[in-house]
Parts: sequence; C-alpha cells; structure tokens
Amino acid sequence: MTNYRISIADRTYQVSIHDNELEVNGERITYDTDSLNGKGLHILRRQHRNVEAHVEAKQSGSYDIQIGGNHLNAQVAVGFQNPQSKTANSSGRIVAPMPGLIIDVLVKIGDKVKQGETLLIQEAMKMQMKLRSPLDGIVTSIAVAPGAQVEKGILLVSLQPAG
Amino acid sequence: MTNYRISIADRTYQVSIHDNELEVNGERITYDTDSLNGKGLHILRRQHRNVEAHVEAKQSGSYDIQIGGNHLNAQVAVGFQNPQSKTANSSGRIVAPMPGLIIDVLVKIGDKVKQGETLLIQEAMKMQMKLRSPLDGIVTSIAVAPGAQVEKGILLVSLQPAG
Amino acid sequence: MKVLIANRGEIAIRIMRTCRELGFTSVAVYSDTDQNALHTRYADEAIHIGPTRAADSYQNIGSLLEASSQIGADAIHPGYGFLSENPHFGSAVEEAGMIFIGPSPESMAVFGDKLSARKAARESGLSVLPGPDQLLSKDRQDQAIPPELSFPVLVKAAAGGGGKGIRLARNEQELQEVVGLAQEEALAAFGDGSIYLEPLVVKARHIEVQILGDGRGGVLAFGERECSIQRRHQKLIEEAPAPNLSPAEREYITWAATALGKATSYRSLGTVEFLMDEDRRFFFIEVNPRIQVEHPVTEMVTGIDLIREQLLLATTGELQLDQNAIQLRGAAIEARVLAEDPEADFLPTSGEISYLKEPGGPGIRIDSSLYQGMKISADYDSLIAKIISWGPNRQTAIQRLRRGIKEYQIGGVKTDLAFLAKILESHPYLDGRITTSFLDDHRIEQDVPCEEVTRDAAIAAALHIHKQQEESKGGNTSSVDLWRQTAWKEQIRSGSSL
Amino acid sequence: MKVLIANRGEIAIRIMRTCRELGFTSVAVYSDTDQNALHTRYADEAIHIGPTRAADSYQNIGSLLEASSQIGADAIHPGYGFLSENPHFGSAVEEAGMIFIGPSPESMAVFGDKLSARKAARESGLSVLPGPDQLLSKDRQDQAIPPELSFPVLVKAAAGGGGKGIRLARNEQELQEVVGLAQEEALAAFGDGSIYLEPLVVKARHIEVQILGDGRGGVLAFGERECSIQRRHQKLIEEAPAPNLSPAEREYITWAATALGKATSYRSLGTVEFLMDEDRRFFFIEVNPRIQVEHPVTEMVTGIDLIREQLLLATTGELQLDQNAIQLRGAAIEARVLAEDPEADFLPTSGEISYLKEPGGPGIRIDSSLYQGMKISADYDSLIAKIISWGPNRQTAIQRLRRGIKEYQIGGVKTDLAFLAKILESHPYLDGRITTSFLDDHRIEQDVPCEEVTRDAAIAAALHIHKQQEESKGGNTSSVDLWRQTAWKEQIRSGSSL
Repeated sequence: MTNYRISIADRTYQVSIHDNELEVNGERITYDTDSLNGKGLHILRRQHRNVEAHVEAKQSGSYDIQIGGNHLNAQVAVGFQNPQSKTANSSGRIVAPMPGLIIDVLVKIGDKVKQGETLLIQEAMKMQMKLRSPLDGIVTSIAVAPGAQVEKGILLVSLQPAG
Repeated sequence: MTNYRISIADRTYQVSIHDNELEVNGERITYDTDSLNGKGLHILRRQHRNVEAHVEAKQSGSYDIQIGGNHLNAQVAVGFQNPQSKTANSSGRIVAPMPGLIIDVLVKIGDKVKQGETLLIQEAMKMQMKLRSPLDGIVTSIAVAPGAQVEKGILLVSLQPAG
Repeated sequence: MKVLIANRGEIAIRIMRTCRELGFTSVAVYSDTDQNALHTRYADEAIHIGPTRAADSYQNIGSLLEASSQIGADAIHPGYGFLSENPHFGSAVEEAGMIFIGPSPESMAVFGDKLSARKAARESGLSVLPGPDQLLSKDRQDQAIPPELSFPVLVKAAAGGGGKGIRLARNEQELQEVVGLAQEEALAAFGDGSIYLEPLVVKARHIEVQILGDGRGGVLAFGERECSIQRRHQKLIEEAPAPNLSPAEREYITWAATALGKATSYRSLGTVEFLMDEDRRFFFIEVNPRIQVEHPVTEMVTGIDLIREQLLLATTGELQLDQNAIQLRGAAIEARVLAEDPEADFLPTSGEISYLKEPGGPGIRIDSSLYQGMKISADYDSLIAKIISWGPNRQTAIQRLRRGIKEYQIGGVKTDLAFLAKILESHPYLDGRITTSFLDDHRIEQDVPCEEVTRDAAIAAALHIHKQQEESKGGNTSSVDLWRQTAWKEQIRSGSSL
Repeated sequence: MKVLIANRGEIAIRIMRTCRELGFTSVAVYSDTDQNALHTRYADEAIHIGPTRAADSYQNIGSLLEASSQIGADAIHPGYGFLSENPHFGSAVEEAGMIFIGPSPESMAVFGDKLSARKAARESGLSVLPGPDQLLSKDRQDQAIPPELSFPVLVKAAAGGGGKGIRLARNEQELQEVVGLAQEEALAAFGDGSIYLEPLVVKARHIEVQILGDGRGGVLAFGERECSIQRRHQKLIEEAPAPNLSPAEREYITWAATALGKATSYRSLGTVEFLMDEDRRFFFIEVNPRIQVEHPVTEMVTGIDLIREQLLLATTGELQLDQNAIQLRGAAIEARVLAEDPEADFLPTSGEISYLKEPGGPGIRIDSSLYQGMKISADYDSLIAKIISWGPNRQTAIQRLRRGIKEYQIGGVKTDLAFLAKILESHPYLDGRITTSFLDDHRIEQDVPCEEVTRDAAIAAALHIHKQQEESKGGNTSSVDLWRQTAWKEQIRSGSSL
C-alpha cells in the first residue's frame, strides 16, 4: 500500500494504491487504466469516457499533467508525510525567473535597497528584463556576476528585510 | 572491442566498436553520432550531411532500418560468428505468410501433393488466400487446424520432397 | 446533438473532428483490441461494444444500438466499411428513434445490392456494363457463362463495396475455382454471399462522382475523382479532378451522377462510380452509399467539408449549399498508407509504432489514427493513415505529395510508403496515363539503395546493438556518449572525408 | 540549384520543403546546440557554422560565407530574424557571387532603416505617423520630446523588426528609464543601437500587405493580414483577410503597398505594415524586407506558395504570376506555439519534448520543427511551431483552429496553447473586435478545471509515480498491468459510477 497526497489547483486528493486497488479520498475507484509508453502517457477508462493524461516529473515532488487541454501542476507527497516547509521565507531571495544571461548587477553587498528598485538585468530570448527588489532591505549576498549564464530558479541575490 | 557482421541488400559490412573508435571494413570512421531517444533514433553527422536512421530489432539477428526514405533489413551477427545455417532446407516447410485465421486445411498427413496444389486457406484482413505446395511431396506433419489463429512465420505444414 | 460513430481508425477521428468543430458531442465505440485506440480518446465519450472480432463489435447491430441507448446518442454515423452499407442497420437506427447519418433505407436497398443498382442506373439513362442482372448460383459447374459475357470476367459480391471480394476468372476452370471462395469471402465481409459476373474492361479508368442528396430529389455534385491506381482491386492513390478529362466528359458524368441521385431521391453522401474504357465510353458500375476513404481529395479542391455538409443535412433536413457554391480549385491527390508489404504481395504487416513523425507544411493534410505505442494488428483493415496533398495544379500536387511521403516516418511497422513514392515518380503516372491495370503494366520496383546508404545503415545498426548491450549490462552511460568525443570539428578542420 | 538556408527552426524547414518540391538541393547550417535539430536532418546537406551564441553562428556573416563556399551553394535564403534584414549580409552574399534570396542591397538600405523607410513612404504618397525623422541620442535627459509628439510614445529600434526592442514610455521619467535599455537591446538583437520615437496609437489595428517585387518596378500584392493580437509588441495570432475591412479600405492599402513597392523598385518578398486608428485611418509603419512568420495565412487564402514564387523569382529574375492569378478564397488564421508561460508574463520555458502528437485533418497546416527528444532552450526565439487553419469563412477557420489547438500535444515543455485557445473562444475575438491592446483590454484567464479533471489528474500522477517506483525496484512487471484486472466490463454491467 502506497499513499500519495496530491494537490492540484487548490484541491487535495489522497490516493492509495495497493495491488490492484485504487482509492481516492477513501473511495474505491474502479477505473481501468493503462500506461501506453514509458514516457508518461496514461489512459483512464472511465465508464463512458477514455481520458488521456500525460504526466511529467519536474522538480522533486512537482509534476506537470496534461489532461483534456489543461496543463496542470501537481504537488505530490508520498506516504502522507506532512510537507513541513523548512524553506526559509523566500521573500528575500531573488531567483532567476528563466534561464538566461545576467547583463548587469546594479547592487553590491551591504547596499540598502527599496522595494521595486532594480537589482539585476537579465536577458533571455533577446529580451532584457529588470529584476526588482520585492521589499525594502539590505543586500546580504550576490551569487552572480555580469555575463553569467543562469538556469531558471538559481539564487541570484539575497536580501535581509529592513526593520 | 565488439565486432558486428551486418548484411544489407546483398552487401556485407564488418563494423568494430571499441571505446570511442568505430571501424567499417577495417577503415577508421570519424563520424560523430548521437542517439536521440531510447527508441532507436540515431543521427550520424558526416562531413556535410546529417543522416537520421531508425533502427528496430525484429526477430533475433534481424533489424529494420529506416534511412533516407529507404526501409532496409539488416542481418546482424555479433562477434563474427560464422552464421552456419543449421536450419533445415525449408523448402518443405509451409509457414504462415502473415498473421491470420486458418480457414481450411485441405490435406492430411500422408497425402501426396503436387507443386502448386492448395494445402491450406488462410484469411487475414478479410482476404482469403490459398497456401500452395512449393514442390511435389508427401505431407509429413500438420501443425494447425481450421479456426486456428496463427502468427506470421508459424510452421503450418511440413512436406517430404518426392523422389 | 450527440453523434455516435460506429467505426474506428482514421475515419472515426475524421468524423469526430467535424463534430468538434460543429460543437456536436462525439461518442466513440471500441472493441477489446481498441480499448486504447486514438479514436476512443479523441471522442468526448467512449463506450465498449464487444470483443475484437468485428462481427461481434463493429458489425454487431445489437451491441451498437444498446450502446447508443445507454449513452443517449441522437444520431449514428456509420463511417465506411463495417455496417455502413448494411440496409438493416440504417433501418434499425431509425426505428430506435435516432438519426441515421447516411442514405434512407430505400436508397440503401437499391444501391446496397449491386444488381438492383444496375437496374436503377439503366432506368435513369446511364450506360451499364453488359452482363446478366442476376446472381450466380454456387453450383454452376453445368452452366455456361451467359452469352453476353466472355472471359475474362470479374466475380463480384452483390452486397460488396470498397473493392473487397472481387475475383478475376480468365477461363471456365478458374471461374469454377473462385466461385466458392468469392461467396465465402462475401459472406464473411458483408454477411451476404451473393455474387454476380461482370466483364473485365481492360485499360479502364475508374472515375467516380461525389454527390450529396436531400432525399427529396435535391442533389449536389462535387466533381469527380480518379481512382484507377489499385492493387487487388483496392484503391491506392486517388486524385481530383481526374486528369485529361474533356469538359464534355466531365459534364456527362456529372449529369449522369446527378440524374441517378435525383431519380432515386438519394439522401446523404454517395459516390457514383464509372469505368471509362479505352474508347472513352463511361459505364456505370455501382453507387457507394456512404462516405468514401478518398473523400478528402474532393474536400481539398472544393474547400468544402463533406462530413460537415452531411451532418448538417442529417440534423436539419436541408442542404446548406447550392450547386453554384461548389467551385473547384487546383488539384489534390491522396495516397493510402497501409500496413502492408508491397514487396511481399501486399501481405499485411504488424507491430508496434515505435517512432512517429507525420508530415506538415504547405498543402499537406494528414488523416491518421497513429500514435507512438500503437499496436498494429491484422484484426481490421490495413489502412493506417492517409496523406493528401493540394496544389494549384496536378504537377505541384504530385511534388508536394512526394515531399510529404518522404517526411512520413513510421517506425516499427513496414508500410507501403516507399512504394507510393515510386509510383508518384513514375513517368506514366506523371503523364496521367493511368488505368486500373497500372500496377500490372508498370512494374514499380524499389531501387537498390546506394552504397553510402547501406553503409550508414550498417553503422546505425551496429551502434544500436552496441548501445542496447551496454545498457543491459546495467550502466547508465551509453556508448554513444563516447562517440561524441570524436569531435566533428576536427574532421571538418582536417577535411577528412570518407 | 543549391540553396543554403541561413536560419534554423520552423522557417528553415519551411523553406527546405519548397526546395525539395522544386528539386533544389537544400543546405542546413547549425550551431553547436542545434547539431541534432530537425532542420539539419531535413536538409539534403548540413554544415556547422559555430557556437551556440547567435552572434557567432547564425548572425556570423563570415562563417556563413565560408560554409557557403565550402559546400558550393548557389544561393542563400536568410529566413526571418538573424541576418535577414542586415543590408551588409545581402551585399556580401552577392559580392561572393551567390544569389541572395531577398531584397536588393538598395531596398534593404531603404527599409532596413525605419526612418528612411518613413521617408520613402511619404514620398510615395502614403500617410505616415507623426514624429521626427531622426534618431534619439542616448543622453537626452535635457531634450524635450519633439513638439509633434505627446506621451505615451513608443521607443523603437531603427534597425528593428518583428516587434523586438519596442518599449512604451508613458511619461518623461519612463522615457529616460527605457532609452538605455532599448538601445542595448537593439544593439544585441540587430547589431545597431539606433532608436527613434513614434506616437502610441490607442485602439489601433495592425494590418499588413504582402508584396512580391521583381526589382524593376513589377509588384504583385497578395492581400492583407490582420496581426493585432500581440503580446509584448510581438504577434501571437494573425489572420487573412483582415476582418471587417470595406472593399475601399482593402483597395487603399493594396494600392499603397503596391505603390511603395513600385516606387522603390522593390525586389523579393516584403510586407508593408500599417496601423489603422480608431477613425479607420491607415498609417504606414514600416516594411519588413523578408518572409514573415505569418506568411502561411496568405498562402492558405491565395493557394500560392510564397517561398516557391520567391525562389523562382530569385533564380529566373521573372515573376511567375500576374496579379489576376491572385484570388482570395475563404479565411485563414495562424496561432504561434511558443515555449512561453502565459501565466508567468510569457517568460520563456525550457525542457525536453517527451511526447508529441501534432494535429491533422481538414483545413489544418502545421509548420513545426518539433520532434520527440528535442531539447527546448532559451538560446533562440521561443517560437517552436505554428498551427494554421483555413475555412470557407472566418467562423469555420476559428472553429478549426480551436479544434487543432486542442489536438496539439506537446509533453515536457509548457506552451501557450491553452492561452491561444482561450483567445479564440473569447467574444471580442469572435466578433472581430481586435486591436493591438486586445490582451490588455480583455483579460484572458484560464478556467479553473472542473473537479472531475483534477481528480483524474491526481489519479494519473499517482499511477505514474507508483509505476516509476516499481520499475526502479527492478521488476519488469509494472503496476499498471495489475489495474487491468479491475475489469471495466464488470463496472459497466454493474452500472457503478463515480
């Protein structure tokens, strides 16, 4: 028996899988299902409908699901572990919103910055964009220099909130 | 170092693969190659051309290769074993030319048959076809009965050549 | 409007596409084998109708009516093949209170039987091939063939269609041999073993006219199609318009098809088929009372979605167009992609689709039910996809179709694609010198591939096996990564060539 | 004729398709990242031109000329973007003795610079937006904006095109902020940091006319396109013809585009772009001296392959058509499939294409460079495919495009497909109430999926993870096989529902 807690679009489902039984939120499900290729194409045959879903693992615990023209994100916890968020309050963390090139870093460690102030300029797809401070604070670390090629989600600058 | 003897369209190639070296018929090859998916899509980057080949295993030692609009069959022996054909002379073996249903068996064991005489009737894709004797001979075994669903290549009837 | 499509494969998806565009709810039906088929996933709803054998599922009227009632269908579209020409099916659907998207039971009765169809055509003033308007009995050893016929003759199923169940007999002995087989085949395919004889017209062209009737004498004609390229009496390549027809010839067959439709108060889509003999005389052969495999070429040159017109007619009772709105533009050609091996007498092939890349770009339309991971079996028809090209003229349409065929990559199952390409490169085809014996008269052979190609193929095969073996040894690092160290840059710099 | 295509992605394949149809040999060029890209395998020949950074490969004139010489190209097609509007490239190609498939260096000089283009248009009698015909200096803090302009204004790259490098400034402070960025962006994208100001026309429509000139004053016009649906000044959905234009309006812009082409002896394909303001006045904006992303909608309504006409003109020197041969039929719409996340301000997405199923059927054309296993990176433009529909009228074209978008399955990378579908379902779009501020005026939001869908998604996710884990445990038997024992037949019999 394996339990999964799955959150999609503000809804949470508890799915249990054991041998050939499948329960959703405690209710026994009698769908017939198939996996068609090794790449995440699943078919759920419900009573009067065949539903096709493509599942794709993204970051740990995060899955992309394409189903009926919808492109959904699912957060999955296996075994009902409570996903106790140990990540720090991230509001002081400026991460790369997309892969690309750092064109300019406009601050240095110790700088006081105001909310909305431009901290870095990043370029991707030939478009430049300003990465602004989400709060008033002090720059505590800078992880990149101009010319750096960064992946999406990489920490660029850390701030200590003011006050 | 692994050696492969590969026969395609009446031509035979001896290909040796060892670490990052590839030899064809004793000549060192400097193609750059890539495999794009787990399903047999290979790209050979030659000097002024990128060639795409899809390789598919069929029966043991037999491969389908799609390349440049050609659909080729390759017979492969690994390690230069001499493919000493131990299979009996197959001219007396009537095998199913395609998957399908055996509609009728017109002979029985011990029957004398003439070349061209109809031995069985098979149906596939709603088309019936007569399977005829390739030679004059005697029926020595019958492996199927009317109503049997057969795979391609399955032995149906064996004949002992006359004389 | 909820439409159940009593079919499978590409035609089921074709019909569902138009349903979706019109906002109609589509319902797929499926047999055991087809439980994951693309048409079951394309439809808004799907329902199981029985085991793999078609007689127990796609041809099972009882199962289909039960499924329709269970799912609350308003209408049923039969597609082609299966029950599409079965007069009992249309009647049963209408008796169950649903709309049958096809000919009326009366039209079906006239044209479902090929002999009564000949009679109707003769009465409408159409020329009909000589031959008796009666069935052949099974035990006809004692009978001579009728005096109006001479060998060679074709043995055809009276309830037939789509070229199935046709046998050639060149002499009395062959005739005796094939009669039994033809009857059994007809019984298996159409549930009716009746057969009849027709003269074989040599160097004939097969030309047909697409019509749509409202069942009250209103009939539209959508131009003609040339379908002479056939193997085993089944069409392989079709085009619209037919090449080299004079305006008078085109006018004649359009008139003939329309007249027959009007005279029989024909309802829904239908195709009036003609043979044109060496002396350019047209003979009526039969009416196919259903949508045909090759309908897309007519759609490409008219710009009209035939299924849309058919669905709207069936639901409103009225034709949505008038004849003036049907204007032809350019030329279109369809090639049938078959799971068959042309080098082995077109025997069916099977396997799993391991790689799929379908063509695109200007002037190319794909009607397909393929998907990666699909298992092709010999349970049903071998037609797995259609590629259709359009061009401002026939030459451009041919160039495009060749280009599209070359783009089509179907891994895992042998198809006729390379063979289709060879036909489209052959001089008689390019010149429009097409007859139904094209493939007998012109041997279409595959080229022996050049040495460079077989050498590359050998390298690819060796790499593939090597990679598989290394992976099965458990390592995650595949050998191919190592090849990349043999940098191409060095080769280019050093100018080394093979 | 050997044609080197100095581009990548869908447009490279688009051009190669026509080369193949014409029997021309096509040559692909590729950077490091693109060594396995589809265009390198589609071409008859392929040659490496440098590292991933476009400035070192696709925008490197030296590399391209060296590659052309090495491979013996007769002609070069620049596609769109990259060097397509760079006047030095065309000259260098012609000086190297090859045919440049694009405008003459003279045309390029006139239209490559947006200010001289305005001048040429004014001289041909076209209305031009107010504004000074001069560049903006970088340090303009002290200058007031010119008296003929008032805020808001657009800051545009003089060497620009394709909507890149355009910035909005609503007041003096914003203008000061964006000038520097706009200059840097222009320099990075076009190798020229010159910028100028243009008034922002509110509730404007972007309408453009496709022309083809022979360089000696012969000019054909292929009708207009409506390209008002834009995000970040870049087109997202385009159609032909432009909805709700009066015959007089259509005649005016056709005249204007043709007049400008004739006056400048324009050579090759080009697009004359206009803004139509709220009072239905047309203003010339610029000429795009190249093939455009949205050219397929014109091809669909005219039935003419623009690349074919362009290639034949370049190789023969003569136009192959006359204006009477250009007749419009029906309506066509293109939607750009982008590796961008519309819910995250259209930021580029990346990943590997794990599953691909492209649309087909009547009236759908796909121009794509996608393949299963392809890695999408942010190195180049985010346009990964185009889906184009045709219908006998705009409504049918919209229904088809929606249907086609719903069929498009691209696994592994987030795209704008669902967003495109929502636009095509919105009332203002259906009514043809389209302006360049469409996406600001009408908030296009994704529906919250219904409970049934999220529930199915959750089950699919659980199954997927479960299966992966069982496989990683080493067993070959996947858990999903076990599910099949829960036979659907029983459910249907028992009538159990969820």
